[in-house]
Amino acid sequence: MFPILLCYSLCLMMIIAAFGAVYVKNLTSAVIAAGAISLAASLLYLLLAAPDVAMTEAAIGSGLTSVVFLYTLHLIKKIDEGDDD
Amino acid sequence: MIKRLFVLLAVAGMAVILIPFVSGNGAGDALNNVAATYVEDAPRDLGTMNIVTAVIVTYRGLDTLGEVLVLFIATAGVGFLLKKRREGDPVQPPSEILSTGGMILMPLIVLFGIYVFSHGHLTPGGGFQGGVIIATAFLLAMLSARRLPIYSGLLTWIESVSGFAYLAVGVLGLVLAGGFLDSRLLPAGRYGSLLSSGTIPLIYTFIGLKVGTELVSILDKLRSNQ
Amino acid sequence: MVSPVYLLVVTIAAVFLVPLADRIGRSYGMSVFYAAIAAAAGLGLFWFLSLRGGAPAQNVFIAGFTGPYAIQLQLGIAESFVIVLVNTVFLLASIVLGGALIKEKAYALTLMLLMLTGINGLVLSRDLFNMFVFMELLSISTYALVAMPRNGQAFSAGFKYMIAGGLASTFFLIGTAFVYRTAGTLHLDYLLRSPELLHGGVGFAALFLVIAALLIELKPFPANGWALDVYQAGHPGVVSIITTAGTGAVLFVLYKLLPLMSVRMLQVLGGAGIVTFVFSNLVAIKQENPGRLLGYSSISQTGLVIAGMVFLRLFGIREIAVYAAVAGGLFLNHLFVKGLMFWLSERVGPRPIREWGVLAGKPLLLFLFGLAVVALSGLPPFPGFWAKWEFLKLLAANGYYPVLGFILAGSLIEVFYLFRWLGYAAVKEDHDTISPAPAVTLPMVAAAILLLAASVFFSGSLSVREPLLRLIPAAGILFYLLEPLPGRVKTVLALAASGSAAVIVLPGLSGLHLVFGIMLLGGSLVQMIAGLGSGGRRRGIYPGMVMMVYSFAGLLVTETALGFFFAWEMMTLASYLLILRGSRSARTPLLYMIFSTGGAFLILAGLITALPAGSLSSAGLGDLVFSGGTAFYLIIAGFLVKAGVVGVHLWLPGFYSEADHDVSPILSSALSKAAVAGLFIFMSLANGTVPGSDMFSVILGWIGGLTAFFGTLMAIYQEDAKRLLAFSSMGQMGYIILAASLMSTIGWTAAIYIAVTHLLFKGIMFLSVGGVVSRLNTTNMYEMGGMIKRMPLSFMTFLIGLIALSGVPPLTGFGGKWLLYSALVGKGWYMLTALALFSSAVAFLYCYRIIHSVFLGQLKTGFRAVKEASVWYLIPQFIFVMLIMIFSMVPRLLIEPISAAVGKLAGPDLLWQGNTVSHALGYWNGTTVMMVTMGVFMVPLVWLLSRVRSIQKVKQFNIVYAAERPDRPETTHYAHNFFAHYTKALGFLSLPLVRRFWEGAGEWISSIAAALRHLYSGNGQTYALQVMLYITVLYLFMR
Amino acid sequence: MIHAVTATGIILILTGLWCMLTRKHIIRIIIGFSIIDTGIHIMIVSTGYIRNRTAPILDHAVGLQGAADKVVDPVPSALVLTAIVIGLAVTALMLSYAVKLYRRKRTLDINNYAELKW
Repeated sequence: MFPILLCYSLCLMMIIAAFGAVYVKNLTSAVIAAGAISLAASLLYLLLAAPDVAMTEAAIGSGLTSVVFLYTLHLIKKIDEGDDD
Repeated sequence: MIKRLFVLLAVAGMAVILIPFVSGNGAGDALNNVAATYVEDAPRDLGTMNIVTAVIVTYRGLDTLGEVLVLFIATAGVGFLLKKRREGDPVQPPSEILSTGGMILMPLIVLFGIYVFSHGHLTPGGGFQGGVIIATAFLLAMLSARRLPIYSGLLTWIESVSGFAYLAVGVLGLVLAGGFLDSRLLPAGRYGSLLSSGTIPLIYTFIGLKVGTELVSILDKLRSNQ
Repeated sequence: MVSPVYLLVVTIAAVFLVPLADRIGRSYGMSVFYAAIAAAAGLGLFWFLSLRGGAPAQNVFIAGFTGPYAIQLQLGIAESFVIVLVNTVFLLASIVLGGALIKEKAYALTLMLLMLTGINGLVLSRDLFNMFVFMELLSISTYALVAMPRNGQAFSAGFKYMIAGGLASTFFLIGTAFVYRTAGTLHLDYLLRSPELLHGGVGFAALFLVIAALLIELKPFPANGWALDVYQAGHPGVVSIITTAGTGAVLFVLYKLLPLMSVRMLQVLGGAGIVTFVFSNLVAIKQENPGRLLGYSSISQTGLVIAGMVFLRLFGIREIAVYAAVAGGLFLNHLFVKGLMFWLSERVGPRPIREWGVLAGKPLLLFLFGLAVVALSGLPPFPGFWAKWEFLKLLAANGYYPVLGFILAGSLIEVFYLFRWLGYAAVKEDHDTISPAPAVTLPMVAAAILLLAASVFFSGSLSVREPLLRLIPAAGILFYLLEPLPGRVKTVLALAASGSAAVIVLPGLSGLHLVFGIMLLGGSLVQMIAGLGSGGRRRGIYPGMVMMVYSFAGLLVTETALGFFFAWEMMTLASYLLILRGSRSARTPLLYMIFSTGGAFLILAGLITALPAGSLSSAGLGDLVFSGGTAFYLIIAGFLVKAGVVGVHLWLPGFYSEADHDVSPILSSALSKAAVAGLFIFMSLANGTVPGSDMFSVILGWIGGLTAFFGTLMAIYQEDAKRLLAFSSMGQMGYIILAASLMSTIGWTAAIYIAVTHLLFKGIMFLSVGGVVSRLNTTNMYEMGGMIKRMPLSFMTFLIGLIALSGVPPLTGFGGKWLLYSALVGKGWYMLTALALFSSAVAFLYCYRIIHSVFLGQLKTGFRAVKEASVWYLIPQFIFVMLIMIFSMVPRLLIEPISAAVGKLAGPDLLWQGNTVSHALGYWNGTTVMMVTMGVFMVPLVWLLSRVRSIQKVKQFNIVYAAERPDRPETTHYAHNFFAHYTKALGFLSLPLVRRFWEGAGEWISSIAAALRHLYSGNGQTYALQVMLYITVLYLFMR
Repeated sequence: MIHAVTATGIILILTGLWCMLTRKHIIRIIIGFSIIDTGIHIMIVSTGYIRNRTAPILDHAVGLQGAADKVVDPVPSALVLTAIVIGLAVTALMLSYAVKLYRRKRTLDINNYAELKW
């Protein structure tokens, strides 16, 4: 029973996070929301008996991708400040 | 506004196309022939405990080679698009705690990464996951260090040599064993031990090194493009 | 054989080596790069040759497992064909890119190599998901390389590409996963064992997504905006790879998946291909940017290749050879041509197509460009021609006539914008120079040579009995290579080449073919002598000229439908080259090309419709089946367009008048007879088998009569001497068609008789006027006058030509008219008889005018010193005069062989209608009539000539414009607007209704194109939206 | 349960598409893509799932005997792994493009990048 409940709540969470990523004003928050979807997804993969995918999704989908996004946002801010070549 | 309507129409169209997949899924209660064969044969033929690894490295090895190359494209593409930062740009000094913590944590994380890719045939995880973990360690170091010199020359070397080694193992498989990327080049070994499963740990090590260095250089390029 | 794995290994190894080698030195990195690509191309060639030599196909399983468990690479003949092509063009493109790559970091080189890996992997792989991975390799490396020019346009184009490509990958991935879910395997051959799994429910949706993703990668209209931006903004070298090698790989994947698709899917996919072909060509006519125009053209070609293979599959064809002949030929054509054109655009630099006149001074580049345009338009001898023929034939055989119509319509639009572009390049000379760049020129030359080699390869379908047909393009190329020689030497060589063709061909002909052979070949040969009268290099004349003469020979010699069409198209092309060189504006050649191609397409449609069922090989002309009627009418309509009958004569005045002065006579007198020859060849082939032939002959008669009338009428209003003669030719063609329409032995005899005499007198008149014009450097009649004094010999020959034309006794014209009128009356066509008589009367007006304005009247001050026309102009005229005299005195010499030929053709009575020939030809004694009339004519002539030098006194105030000074001095000349008075009576008939109709049609098409191009808003999101809506619509159609 | 997971994947894909088609900011469009990616991954993993089975790792708990009746399908997992890595590559490249575009025009509104058209 518990895994099923967890599964449903993860699904719900992901959908909410997705809407957040689309509509939240702040871009950084959007990136974090998108990362949260991946994180929830990686938990879901554990439930679906796919630990390899879970690991990869956590490391790449939520971790690295978010970092790359945040770096980019940081870069853009730098360009705005005129620290540009 | 009219555009919104079209967008709605397009998304609805996609929904119409995708919805059959909901009902068409999950009804299966047995593995299909291909999957069942993998599960039954892989331990015997290849000596892997982790069937996913067997599929990735051996049965569908060409996909994985392609995947490594796609990541290589990402490195090359990012490098192609973004220019390097000028030397000697000031970087904001991070806080003391972060830098100390980062320096202590980094080797531990690297070690964990190595563990993950070298045990890919036994436990969940493998070259890609391990590589990412190593990259994370460097990321932490980048964040925490005042300036961590990333030797792009060294990165290129590791990247290229490990990639080349992967390919060489593959070709050796073609020459000496059953086919390109055949992991039975080395004996399957004792089931469940670290040094088993033919060349799978070797390949995963090369992949791990390659993926790790690739990701580090992507991050480095994004970071230092200022 | 080498395992196909090594194809991938070579480039992947280079991917890893290049960064290392590059650290040592730039040149090392470049060397590894080129070595790897060359090795890949070499491997491809090696495989292709050994597989063609009978080596078995190779199947390699990754990791040594078999069956559906491991990924399989397959290397069969089809794979090796695609691999050798794409790798070769990739190698050439990377040579073009060399200069740009050397400035980039090693990343660019690795990206290129990865792109090639993706391409080769896509071709070899038999596993659906593996194809996805290679597709990603291809597309992601392309995304990055699009940014190569590093300007804002390239960046935004690249990003738009990523959005659309990302969508395609998404669909492909979902589809693949669910194919596995449904069928339990990803291996194509195992999927094929139960394709029905993929025809319903989830399986269908999964397969649909895969197909849709592939289609999006192939840029279907209208979901392709991003691609156009990429074509416009990307580096031409990179773009050429995307559109040739990249597209080729994806097309091949689609080919591999064809057997999985249901009939419905195939139908919709084929439709999507056709829509793309037609509409992309349509939008292309509004483009100014070469990259974007080539983009539209590439997309349209891709659409055609898709349609080609999909319809073949739909027709249940399984032989690889047929796919190679149709889709392979179209693709190969596209591959080399687009490569060549994109590289040329790199060479020309960022100029709109209107400014491509920079090529006019560069013979090699212009030749390459011309070659590309011709090949892309599907003209012979290039592979596109053979492929289109095969494809259209199969469409017709399966009853897909609407599709056939759409393809021909699209091709016609394609011909329009390509030849317009060629016109800009060839005619409008622009003195800007472009710097030499051997690194770009060399690959272009290589591509051209490969294209020509492929043409030889594909022309294998021409039967060996007709080696002459192969000589047509060969002769053209030979004379192109001889271009540096002096003009006179080339004339002699051309005479020798054409003469030997005549000597070889004529003895083998008989009957009508012989008559037409003597007319076309002999007529051209005699008139070519005039070429000796002009000095200089005379670039661009002889390739076309010799090709034209050889095509005449080919037309008469060939026994197959394909051979006939081949020669016909080669003739069109050759004559286009001649007018392109001579014309002052780009408009005339373009008009000619459009109408000729339109006519040729009608013929093509007719021929393939008439092909006997089940004939895959080339069918003989005698085997054609005309019992349906439609095919015959289409063919005849095509010849009528080529003859320039009223309504489709728009191209005619410029074409017959604007070429060089020694070329116009050949076009107007000899080439015009090719249409007549075609008309007769097919009318005799269809003799007695066409239903409803009464109606047909009445309609044809009226077309001929009206053409005679309007051609003559329009001739009288011309100010330009050569244009006047051109319209006069149109009128004469009308008589020929009118006579031919009678469908009786006497009618046909009359028609051919008129054709022969027209050849003679129009040759004389054009050469005579050409001689005058070449001395005076003007063609306006009101600027001439009094030439009788300076050029008496030209005058004499002209006068004889004129008398022959006007149809009065004693010269040959009379015989033709006499035969025609008696046949018309005999048939009871009184209205048409009246029309023809009236036209003859009107013809006197222009005859009078031209002789009056050019030769009689006052000699202009500026022209007091001009000399008689060159002797080389006079020699052919005298030969023709002699012939006219002989035929006038002994008409039997001409009439007997003709009526014998016509009689032999169909017995004494033609079967068309059973009209008995009741006219004996005996009671016209040509000799007597000649002698009598000569006497009547010669006396006043001698008197006139003796008086011509005496000065005529004119009263002091005998000038018209006494009080005012006219704006344009020429309006004061008596010869200007000579027949202004007749405008009130007849002018309404010459109102440019026809021109307005065609211009209106053109504007209508152009405005559709202008509206359609606004689909492409430039916004990446809109493009993505279009992609999604397109897929939705596709889904609804396919379901 | 598995239907709900697949449906969630589809909803994520549709949400991502909506995001990609309606948001003007380029970074947001790329976020849309990464949502689509996650949705696809969920869908694919769900195709391999079989109720009450365990991960395809044949340790001592599963054993080799009759393993095929105890584990889920390993192939979708393998496919998703590849897809995830490819997704990262695409995202990184898209973001590099975004940086380049921003450097050109100091804006990331996609409507400002329509200079090529027709």
